Amino acid sequence: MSSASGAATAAGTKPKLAIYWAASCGGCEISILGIDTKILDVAAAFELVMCPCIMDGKVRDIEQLEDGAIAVCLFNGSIRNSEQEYMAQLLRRKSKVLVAFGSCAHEGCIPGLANLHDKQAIFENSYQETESTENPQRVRPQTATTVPEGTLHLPVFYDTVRTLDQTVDVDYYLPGCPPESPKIWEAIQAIVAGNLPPKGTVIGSDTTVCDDCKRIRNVKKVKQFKRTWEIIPDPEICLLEQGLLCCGIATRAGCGALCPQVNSPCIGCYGPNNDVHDFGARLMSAVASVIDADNPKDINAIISQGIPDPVGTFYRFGLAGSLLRRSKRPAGSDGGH
Amino acid sequence: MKYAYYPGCSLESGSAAYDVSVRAVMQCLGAQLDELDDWNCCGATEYFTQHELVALSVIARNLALVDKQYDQLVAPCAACFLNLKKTDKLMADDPKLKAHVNEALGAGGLSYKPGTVRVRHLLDVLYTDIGENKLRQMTKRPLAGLRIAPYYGCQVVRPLNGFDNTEYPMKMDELFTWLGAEVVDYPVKAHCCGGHMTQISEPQAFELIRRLLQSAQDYKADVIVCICPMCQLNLDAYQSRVNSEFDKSFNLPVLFLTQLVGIALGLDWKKVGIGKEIVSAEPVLRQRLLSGAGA
Amino acid sequence: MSQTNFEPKIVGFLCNWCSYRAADLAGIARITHAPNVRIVRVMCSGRVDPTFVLKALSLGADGVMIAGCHPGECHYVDQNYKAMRRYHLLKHTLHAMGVEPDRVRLVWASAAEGQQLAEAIDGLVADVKKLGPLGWSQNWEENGERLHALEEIINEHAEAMEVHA
Amino acid sequence: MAEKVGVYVCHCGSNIAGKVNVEEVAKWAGENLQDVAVSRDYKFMCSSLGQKMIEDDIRGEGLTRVVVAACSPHLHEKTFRRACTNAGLNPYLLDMTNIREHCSWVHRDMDSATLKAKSLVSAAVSRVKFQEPLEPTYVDVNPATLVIGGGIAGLQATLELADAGYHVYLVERSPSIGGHMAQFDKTFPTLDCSACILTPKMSEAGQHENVTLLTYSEIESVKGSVGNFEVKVRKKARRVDYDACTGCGICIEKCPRKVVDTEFEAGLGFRKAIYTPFPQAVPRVPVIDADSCIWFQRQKCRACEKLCPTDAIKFDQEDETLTLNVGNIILATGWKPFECRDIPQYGYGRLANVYTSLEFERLCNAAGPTNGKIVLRDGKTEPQSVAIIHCVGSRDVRHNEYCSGICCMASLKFGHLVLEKTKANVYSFYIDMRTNQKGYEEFYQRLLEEGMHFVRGKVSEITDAARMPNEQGKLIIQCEDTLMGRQRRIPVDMVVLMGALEPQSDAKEMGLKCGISCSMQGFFTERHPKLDPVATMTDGIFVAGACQGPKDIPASVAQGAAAAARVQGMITKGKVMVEPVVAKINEEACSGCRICNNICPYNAIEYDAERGVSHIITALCKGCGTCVSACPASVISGAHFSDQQIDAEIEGVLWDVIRPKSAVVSAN
Repeated sequence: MSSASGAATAAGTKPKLAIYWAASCGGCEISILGIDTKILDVAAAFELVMCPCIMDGKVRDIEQLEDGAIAVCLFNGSIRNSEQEYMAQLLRRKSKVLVAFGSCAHEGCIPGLANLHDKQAIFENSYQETESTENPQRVRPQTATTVPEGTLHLPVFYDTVRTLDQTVDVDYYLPGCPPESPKIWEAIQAIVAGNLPPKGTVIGSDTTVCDDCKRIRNVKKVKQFKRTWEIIPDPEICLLEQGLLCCGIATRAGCGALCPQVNSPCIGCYGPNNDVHDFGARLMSAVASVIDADNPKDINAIISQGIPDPVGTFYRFGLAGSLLRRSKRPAGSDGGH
Repeated sequence: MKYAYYPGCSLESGSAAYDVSVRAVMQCLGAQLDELDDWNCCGATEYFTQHELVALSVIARNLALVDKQYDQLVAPCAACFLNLKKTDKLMADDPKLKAHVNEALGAGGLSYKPGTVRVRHLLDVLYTDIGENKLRQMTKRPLAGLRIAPYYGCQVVRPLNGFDNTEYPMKMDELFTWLGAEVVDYPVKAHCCGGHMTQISEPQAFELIRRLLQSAQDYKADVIVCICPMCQLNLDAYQSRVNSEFDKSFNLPVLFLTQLVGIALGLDWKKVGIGKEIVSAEPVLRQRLLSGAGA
Repeated sequence: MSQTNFEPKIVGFLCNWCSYRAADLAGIARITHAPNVRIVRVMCSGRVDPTFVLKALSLGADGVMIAGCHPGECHYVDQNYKAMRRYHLLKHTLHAMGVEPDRVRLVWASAAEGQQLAEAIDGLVADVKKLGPLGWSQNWEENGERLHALEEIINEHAEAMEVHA
Repeated sequence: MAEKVGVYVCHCGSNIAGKVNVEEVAKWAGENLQDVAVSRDYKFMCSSLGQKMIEDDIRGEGLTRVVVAACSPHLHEKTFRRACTNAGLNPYLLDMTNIREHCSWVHRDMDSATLKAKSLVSAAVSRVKFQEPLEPTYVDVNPATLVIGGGIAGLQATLELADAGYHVYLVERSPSIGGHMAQFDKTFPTLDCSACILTPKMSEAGQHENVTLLTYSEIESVKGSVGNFEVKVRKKARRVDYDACTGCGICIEKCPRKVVDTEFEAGLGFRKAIYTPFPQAVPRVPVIDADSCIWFQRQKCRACEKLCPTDAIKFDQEDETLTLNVGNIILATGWKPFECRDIPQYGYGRLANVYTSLEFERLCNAAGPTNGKIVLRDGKTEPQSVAIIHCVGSRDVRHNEYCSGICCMASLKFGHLVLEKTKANVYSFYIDMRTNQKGYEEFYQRLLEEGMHFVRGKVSEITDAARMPNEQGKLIIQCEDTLMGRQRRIPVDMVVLMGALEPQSDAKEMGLKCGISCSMQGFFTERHPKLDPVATMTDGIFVAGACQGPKDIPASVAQGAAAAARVQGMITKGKVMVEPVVAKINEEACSGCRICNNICPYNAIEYDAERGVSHIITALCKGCGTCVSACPASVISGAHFSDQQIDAEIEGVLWDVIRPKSAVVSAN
């Protein structure tokens, strides 16, 4: 552990930048490219030491760096297997600043929805039950295979997807699925200028999507929740008031209210606002408060009819990062110990 | 509108007029009644005094027989209605009883989950499902001028009937005003007709029957209307005995609800079973409803 | 932990005006009840954020009770209706997450209903006892394969790491 | 900046120490809980020595937070807050946890009670560190008072306050004050003439220099809070100039339109289209009922206008809205009679000679439609027998479960009046005879001696279906006489149904306007049923009379006076403290989603459309915290019950099951 080169050190050795992906879709990398020609500024400011998406980098090269040698690591993707966990630990050690980049690293995102199942169920589905699968021998991925040359390893697949900060210590968070390019550029600029907020900060706005949404808002009372295909919403009026479960009320601003702009309710990809511990719980609390019914029967009718998939609705992006993190595993399932 | 139909034993025999008129009226109103296949007797009141579990199982068998495509079972007889409804409720309230009854049903390969079938009395269906608008629209021959004494009896007004005031029912009264009749709001409309007392103690039974006939006559009713075969039987068949016992000269025809509804809908009198009653209704119906022209 | 001596840990969120006073009354009247519910006072059941419930469960509580004034008798006019709506939505979600419905319960108790509150506490404790411990954080644990696999990778890469670590 | 927490565990003699190992709890807290600087146990923390111990430690040890584990905070929170204040510590930096009512008194086993006590102390220590110093605010009390409802309870309250020198606005929705009492003939058990004792009070209120009478007026809205309410009152158009009218009554005399008076005369008598409800009405200014006035119906007539000597008739008068500023409000909105038609087997509305109790009051009243003669509906026949049926709609699970309280005594009064005025036999059909106030039981004895018949049993039916010759043409009461153990049929000529006293049909609405709640039955809920019977949970709003529950005249008067006394106390004090436990919106971060806008029953949350943010009017906020937990962006904070404080409390209360964060992040 030593004083490696920081963002603003001597000329000649440019600070090192790493971009890594764990369980993710690659959208975050695309969004980085979305900063357009400014990518040249990034190239001028940093030496890119790792980015599996666009360049051939070797883990060994990273391992051989001194601890803290990387100035900034933008880590996207959640942690779903042992290799990803190893890379998270490695990059943590080698980086001065580790940024949970994008929704997957930040709060689990879509991969995190797998936490409604466990490894066995996922394997059963992926390697057996899907229509296109033919697997009469019931072959499953093995973590170790012996070949004449020795033993080959595959990463161990976990029961539970974890966020980056459930795995290693994280310095900053950049929300969004993916983070919007202008926000990425702002963050990079802040890093280059050494103008960093306190550790643990989610870099972004501290209001919610409603702040950017131009729709007319009124007092809310919801008698019926509607699915998006059921109505053509009025383009002028708050979508929630029209019965669409728009997550914009609870979702951190930063996207510019892209979805509501095109008549589609916010699905919450920017995650919770500051001080919210559990995005889904907060959203549930807010939405339930304005249900227009006063007895359990009517309330339940409104809920069960309008919100058939509550986890997918309230925890679409945040299940792994939520307080409960996952669904209850069946008794006797292979956990712990 | 589609219902499973439970006629009950009486409607197959003494009260055939009720059965034919129910079917004719419902068809005319566009409601489909499909008779329950292989139904059995509801046990009336007798089974319950013998063995409650057996009685409930016998009744529950009918509920178990209702095909999945029906969620409602209609009974025109007040006693059948009460028994079916009561069984459903008792099974829902008492899991042990439910298990016992289902054990019994199991012997015949059946089972019943309480709450799956909604038991309805025919009056409720006419009043609520068909409703005022439709009945008024469909009325071809208003019952204007006919003074009707609706008689509810004691079975349909039990607390769980779910559609009418249990102390002083009014739904049939209202229904007949829609059809243009003059309804007699007489005080004994939910008093007992004597039921099976005619077989046990005639003096008691006849006194009960007398009170009903007397009150209806005091209020100048032309005709009494029933929704229960037992009531109709007692008031109609024993009327002459009551007359001789009490030195009276009651001459009050006693018809079923659907017979008069049928007439108002313009159905053929024969088709709704007019003429099957003992105290003939024809004279007063002719006098009040027709000016000479035959039906 | 064996079922027989399992003593559930339950967090109870009680409103200041009715249910907390009902618990006070149960005390004054010496109505004994199970010691498993640990009470957190809030001003109104409407203050109970579903987050509190999830937090308690995730930290290791085996059950949660939310108690408020009877509907129509809320000290704050009708805020307990909001608690009711939130509770039902939360239950809907908890069901989807596999949490047994008997672990989280909404109870109404007026300030005069010490007996009823004590019974509700005993009822909830008995039901949670039947269900056994929840031990939520154990849900997150991976089996031994995980540590083994990490060791394998580290061993494999040890050579490289030693050079510069 | 670690806090220094002092923990004080009370023995409460043996009340706590008998079931909780108090020493162990204190020792454990001192050794195991973070930031605990002092942890002590003491026999009686609430004693002056106990308080002194805390004060000394605050000064000597420099405590920054205090936790007292003792009885319910509802009992002694104020005591310990005062101790903190004395020692210079902000009182809101104290947390009290209840290890007596919630622990030692209700658990059998010492070990489990001790464990629970530890959890509660752990929670308090964990929470108290996040508590913030708060300052209560004080507001001036406007000395004017609003009384809603001009029945006897409201009148009493009005006069007490006005006589004490304070201004009162008395709002009544009907054209005259007086309420139900004005309809009665006699009052039980003394048989005073109702009008004789009521009308002096009415005219006093009408003429009092400190009273502003607003009859024929309705409350539109109530805003503000204790000390400073702003009330909007709609004065319905009387169509008579209040100031010009002398009350001469020519207009009433000459009005050609006569209608059935369903209000004051309970449908037994008539009134004109322009009318005062009764001759002694206060004010004597009549009103024109547009629904029956010939001019409003057919654009003809205007006789009253032509004949009025002072040109007081104003056909074009319209409703007027007034704004009143008052410091306190007394609700005395009274009751409404049960709808006897809802029990059809009793025949009301169908059998002519079945009466309601209010109808019968009018029948007995010398100023009533029969000049006080008790006669049947035909207007001439005196009944030979009268049945009085108790508990009609009361003590009946199908209607109202409660006892209406006054009907037994009113029945006895009716019995006496019938026996006095006619030769009829009187039967009372009762479930239980309830005569438990001063002079009531004696009145019952008197009626027994006067020969009233009492039948104990619930009437099943009232019918005109005769069975026996002696029943012909009579109303037959069918009931079970539970003392004789048999069914009885008693033929009578007249039946009086003692209908239940029910809350006004708009009581809930009125409650909402004033921010107070109603019981399940719909009566206003008092702050405490025994110890605070006229205050409500909303400061500055008081209740009196039958709007709080069925009541007779003496009890209504007592409550009216009590409410007035409470209001005088507020006025004399001059200032009221406002608890600083309120919610606050961080307007910088508010996105104006408006979820919180209709959550507050006190309308304390306003939306500023221009800035696109919501904000809280602190004076209106009661601190329930519902908006705090509803805010999806977590930008509303609740003082003294913040997310942080409650989170910490949850963590503290689960101290023995929480696994360290490291254990669940990377171990295993």
